[in-house]
Amino acid sequence: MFNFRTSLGQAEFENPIFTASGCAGSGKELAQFFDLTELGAVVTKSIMLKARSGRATPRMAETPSGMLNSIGLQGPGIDLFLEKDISWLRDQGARIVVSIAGESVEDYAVLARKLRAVQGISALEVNISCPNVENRGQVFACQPATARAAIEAVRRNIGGELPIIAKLTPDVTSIVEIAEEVVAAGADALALINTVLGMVIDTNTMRPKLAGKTGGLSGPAIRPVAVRAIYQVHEALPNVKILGMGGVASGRDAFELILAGASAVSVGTATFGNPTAVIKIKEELQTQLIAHGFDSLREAVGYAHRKDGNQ
Amino acid sequence: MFNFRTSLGQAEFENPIFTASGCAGSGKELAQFFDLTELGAVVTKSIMLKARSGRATPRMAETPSGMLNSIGLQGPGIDLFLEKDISWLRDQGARIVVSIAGESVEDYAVLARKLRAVQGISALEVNISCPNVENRGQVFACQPATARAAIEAVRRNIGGELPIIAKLTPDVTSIVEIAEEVVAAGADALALINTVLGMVIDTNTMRPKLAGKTGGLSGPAIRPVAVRAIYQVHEALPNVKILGMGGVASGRDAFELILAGASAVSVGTATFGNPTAVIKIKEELQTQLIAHGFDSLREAVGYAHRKDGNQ
Amino acid sequence: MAEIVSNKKVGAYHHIVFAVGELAKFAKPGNFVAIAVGGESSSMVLRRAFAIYRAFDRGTNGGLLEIVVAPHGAGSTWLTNQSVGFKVDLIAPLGTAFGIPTEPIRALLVGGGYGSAPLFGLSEVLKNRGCRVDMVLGASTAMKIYAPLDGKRSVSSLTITTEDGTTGITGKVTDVLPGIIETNQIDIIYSCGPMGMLEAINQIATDLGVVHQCAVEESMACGIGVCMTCVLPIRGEDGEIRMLRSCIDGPVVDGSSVIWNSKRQIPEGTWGAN
Amino acid sequence: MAEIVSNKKVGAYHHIVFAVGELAKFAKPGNFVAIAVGGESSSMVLRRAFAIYRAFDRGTNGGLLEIVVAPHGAGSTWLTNQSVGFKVDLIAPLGTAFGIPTEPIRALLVGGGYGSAPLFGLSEVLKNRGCRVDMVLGASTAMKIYAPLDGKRSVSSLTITTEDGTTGITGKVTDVLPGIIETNQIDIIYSCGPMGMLEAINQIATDLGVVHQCAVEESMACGIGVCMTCVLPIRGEDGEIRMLRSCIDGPVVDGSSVIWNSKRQIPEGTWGAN
Ligand SMILES: Cc1cc2nc3c(=O)[nH]c(=O)nc-3n(C[C@H](O)[C@H](O)[C@H](O)COP(=O)(O)OP(=O)(O)OC[C@H]3O[C@@H](n4cnc5c(N)ncnc54)[C@H](O)[C@@H]3O)c2cc1C
Ligand SMILES: Cc1cc2nc3c(=O)[nH]c(=O)nc-3n(C[C@H](O)[C@H](O)[C@H](O)COP(=O)(O)OP(=O)(O)OC[C@H]3O[C@@H](n4cnc5c(N)ncnc54)[C@H](O)[C@@H]3O)c2cc1C
Ligand SMILES: Cc1cc2nc3c(=O)[nH]c(=O)nc-3n(C[C@H](O)[C@H](O)[C@H](O)COP(=O)(O)O)c2cc1C
Ligand SMILES: Cc1cc2nc3c(=O)[nH]c(=O)nc-3n(C[C@H](O)[C@H](O)[C@H](O)COP(=O)(O)O)c2cc1C
Ligand code: FES
Ligand code: FES
Repeated sequence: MFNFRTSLGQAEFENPIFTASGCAGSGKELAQFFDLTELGAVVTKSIMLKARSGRATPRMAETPSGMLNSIGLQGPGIDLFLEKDISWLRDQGARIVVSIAGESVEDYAVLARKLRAVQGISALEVNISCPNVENRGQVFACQPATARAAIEAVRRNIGGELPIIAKLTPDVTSIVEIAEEVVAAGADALALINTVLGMVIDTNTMRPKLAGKTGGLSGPAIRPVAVRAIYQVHEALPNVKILGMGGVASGRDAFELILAGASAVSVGTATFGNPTAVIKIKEELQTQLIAHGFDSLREAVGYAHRKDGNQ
Repeated sequence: MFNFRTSLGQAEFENPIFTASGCAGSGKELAQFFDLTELGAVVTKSIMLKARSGRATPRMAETPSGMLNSIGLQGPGIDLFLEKDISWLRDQGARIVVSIAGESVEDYAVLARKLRAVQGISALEVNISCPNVENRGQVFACQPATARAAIEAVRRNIGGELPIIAKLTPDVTSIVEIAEEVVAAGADALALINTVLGMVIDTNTMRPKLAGKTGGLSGPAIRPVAVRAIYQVHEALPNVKILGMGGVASGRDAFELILAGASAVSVGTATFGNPTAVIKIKEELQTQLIAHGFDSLREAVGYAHRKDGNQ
Repeated sequence: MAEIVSNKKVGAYHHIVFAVGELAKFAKPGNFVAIAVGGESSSMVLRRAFAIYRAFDRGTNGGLLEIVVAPHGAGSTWLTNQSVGFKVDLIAPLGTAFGIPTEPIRALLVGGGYGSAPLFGLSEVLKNRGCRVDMVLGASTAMKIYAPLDGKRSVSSLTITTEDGTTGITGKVTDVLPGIIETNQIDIIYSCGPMGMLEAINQIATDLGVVHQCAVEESMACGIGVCMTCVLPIRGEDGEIRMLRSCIDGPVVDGSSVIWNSKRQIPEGTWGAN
Repeated sequence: MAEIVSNKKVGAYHHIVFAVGELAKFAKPGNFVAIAVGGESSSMVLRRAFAIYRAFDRGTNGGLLEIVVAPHGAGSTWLTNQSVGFKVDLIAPLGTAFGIPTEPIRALLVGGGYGSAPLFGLSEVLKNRGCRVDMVLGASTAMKIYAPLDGKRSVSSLTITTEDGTTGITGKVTDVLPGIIETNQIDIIYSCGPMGMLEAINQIATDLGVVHQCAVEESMACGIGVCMTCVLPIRGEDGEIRMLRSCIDGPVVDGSSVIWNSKRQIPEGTWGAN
């Protein structure tokens, strides 16, 4: 019997294919297409302390093999979210990873306190790729010190139960350095990678296409960047579990991230092109793993790092 | 009459479409397809002090809308290069931008001295996206201090004539910070962007596809990153001319980089798909500029930054 | 997968018919389809949305679904170039439909360019409910007026405007609307077309106190409500302005609830704006 | 742009013929073509290389160029799926050609899989020069032996090997080579196929003192010599090993000059290695 189970920190999952934060709505929208319990986990869109309108439109631009988005974390705020979305997901029997985002270290602390006693959550994904209003809008995940501060705030307030998955941006000089820092600050696992900062200029209007000017690049275009980041971090921190993401659109792609060192894989942009992409990817991945002779997912994690045989 | 002329530092060019370093061989190979004088300039592959075999193969992997390469700066070394390639290019009447790369600050200094008296060169492109053997293989362009040191070494040794174009990598937390540093160190213009660090794992062999494991991502996939980098740097340093590059495959794409702030545009990967891409792009760009009512290229440079009109 | 059973050029557009089986019976006027473009190794990762022009439920023979496509950029041009027999990846029906009155009232259908497409199916439904249906179609030029013969026959009056005067009245649809609304004592306007046109129609509807339902067109990444790219500010019944998804809370929305001309800015007072 | 005038499945392969006009007359056995794949909005940015199987210069009627394609990944599969009438973006001829002896010597042509394709054109040229031509083709299984009837007729002897024994002798081409070389007193071997096979053939050629020209197959990004991705280590006449481009210094190279089995490492002593 093939063993598809995986874990991130102390949390266990039936299979390694998750939705990506911000790419699965509240879960309800996808539940029309398949049963959410088929997923390793639903990762919710990053939730903030208060309700947010998000950025003005246009919020997206298609790019070669990818897209830019600047949603700006539109959402109802943590209280309404807990009241409505979480309870609905729990009722479906879905495994839930809650993604949180803050504008200040204090925000992260408060969010963690609000979540510590909530039932039915498997893990917290801490999105630190957001602008820090206390520090000239600099993104938390871009500097070791601010990345550390955000994760520490969550660690101190979450209690001992819920695993913390720190989500990092690839837009840094050394992602390994940031990874080491957040692990030292108490992250149990890492989510790699968030979108890559990009811009599209509309050559008709001759202005940035997005109202927010820059946006996050996602989709297959960035997969080589994701694989590189996962490989580098797994090489440096082989004992820290990684939730990989970035341009995964097939079982082959998920397998690639797993070989690089991911213990689970989130699917984002591919869902926009195909609402049932996650299910297709899960099935294709299992087929690939079995075809390559693996008895379990775990054996394949980081397999591309093996030293035996000729290089 | 439409004015297609442009300049980078003190160097003037008939038109803004250049080849990209490392993507046009020695010039001879492309000369079979068109006359090199049709180009704004030929940018040579980065030349080092001594002959280099480059990296082992495989050296490339195709990726969605892009490719990875790890050529490892294969080349004959500066002396043979000056003797053969430069004199040949000069005989063709081509405008020449020589790209140099070093493994140490001293290398850059020596290369600059060897080039200062060479006739027929329009500018130097200084590729500082190479590993610094004196600093644990850290890439020069990744740290302000090493980026500055390399450019200073060139500045001190080149004499007053030849404009220095510092070529930066996007793989940094703040490309504006590095840009400011190299301009302070004496760069006259900037080349943005070099490839993005990536990796592909071959899911058959279950190992990194490239012998060098990681490689540089180029092609349309990275265009949004290039546009963002150019836009950010032009916003911060509006008076510093930019040679833009990254995924340009059409006149529309070149126009996009110009609107973002590039005064000239290099074409790399597109030439691999189409040997005459540079010529096609040049013609399409001119058509686009005229269709948008520009009388000269210069008016379009950075036009996406304009403040008038509704945003 | 839906097979193309017909693909014909009509003026500036392509009228494309797909064999879609069962799902044709769920399609209502106003709904749209989302089609993957570019083929197997496409660099275009997002689907393109097209308003459903008509849908025929043909039981065991399988249903048909029709759209009208303007070749614009790479995605729509690719689609118009596909031949009969080619199978596309198509999701449908998506989004909200035009609200159908229970009373036999007087409706004015206003379409801009290919925006006329969903109005013909709507017109039939309205006629079946005993409504009087007048129609105004506008475009920049004659080639961009989409008004097939049988569609024309289904309405009580059809007025056409073109900006260059190549057919019908020279001008914009909004030039003729006030007159028609008054003459025919219109109760409700249904519209579909470019956002600028919808906004102008909405102004007239508001001024003349006519109900206005419009099908908006925002850039959509997913079409199914999961990405939040397609939002527009809409005032709810509670008076609160929220950024709602035009793919699932639309494309058909109440014109008077939309905060128009809000591209590139979040309207003041929107819920969650800061 | 070259129009597909025929596309037929032959065993595991597709035999595709293009109308290429004038350029057919420049094609020599060993040369290759580079074809853009995936269509207008393809996510595949690089061309695919295919050995020229045959080329016909037909004067004013325009020339024909033929290739044999194994559907492998996305690019080759796309190509095999294109229909007659479709126009592909094709550059040809590229690369070096097999060296043709001036004397009527005895040649052995060895092909692996689709590697047999360029050998048939070569065989004709050699026959016209008065050479005796023997041929050995090998593959994993019968379906992967490409040996059309008229091709077979052009050689003095044809030996086939398959690893699974579905046709010909069970085994590899290298199992039968020494015998054939000795029996037929072979002067020169021309080979085309997977790198592993070429290496094994080269060992035999070296051991038996036979000249060996082989067409190598390295991943190529540009095919025209500008990218340096396709290199392999080759010892020059001066004894120096250099990383040479297989697209312009190859694909046909002297087997004895290649430093074999050097994937993933630069051979020691290579010019510029450090
Ligand atoms: C609800 C809805 C209904 C539509 N109905 C029709 C229809 O019936 N007939 C028709 O021809 N077109 C219709 N469109 C527009 C269509 O979806 C495509 O956007 C348009 O064909 C341009 O796509 P492209 O690939 O050719 O252009 P590109 O410019 O290459 O598209 C790039 C991206 O921008 C988006 N985009 C470009 N133009 C528009 C636009 N006008 N509206 C929304 N997104 C845009 C595309 O969807 C794509 O993601 C509709 C759009 C929506 C949202
Ligand atoms: C000189 C030369 C001659 C060739 N002749 C033929 C021929 O006659 N018939 C034929 O079927 N194929 C031939 N090939 C291989 C062909 O070019 C393609 O590489 C192969 O069809 C796989 O492409 P793909 O897109 O299907 O696979 P993918 O795996 O999707 O290709 C991805 C990338 O890897 C490269 N790649 C994959 N496999 C190979 C390979 N075996 N050799 C080189 N590059 C590879 C591709 O070119 C592409 O850049 C030749 C290659 C070379 C270099
Ligand atoms: C529309 C959109 C919204 C996103 N929202 C969030 C978010 O709220 N929080 C977050 O951590 N990441 C967010 N992301 C990033 C994704 O979770 C993911 O890291 C990234 O898109 C790369 O994966 P992909 O290529 O599979 O999409 C968003 C991405 C997209 C495209
Ligand atoms: C095969 C290859 C070789 C390259 N060699 C060099 C080089 O020697 N020096 C350099 O500065 N950049 C080099 N580059 C980077 C290009 O000059 C260019 O910055 C990058 O590829 C982005 O442009 P593109 O997307 O148009 O290719 C190379 C790129 C490729 C693909
Ligand atoms: S298009 Fe994705 S939410 Fe509407
Ligand atoms: S394929 Fe580019 S140099 Fe040979």
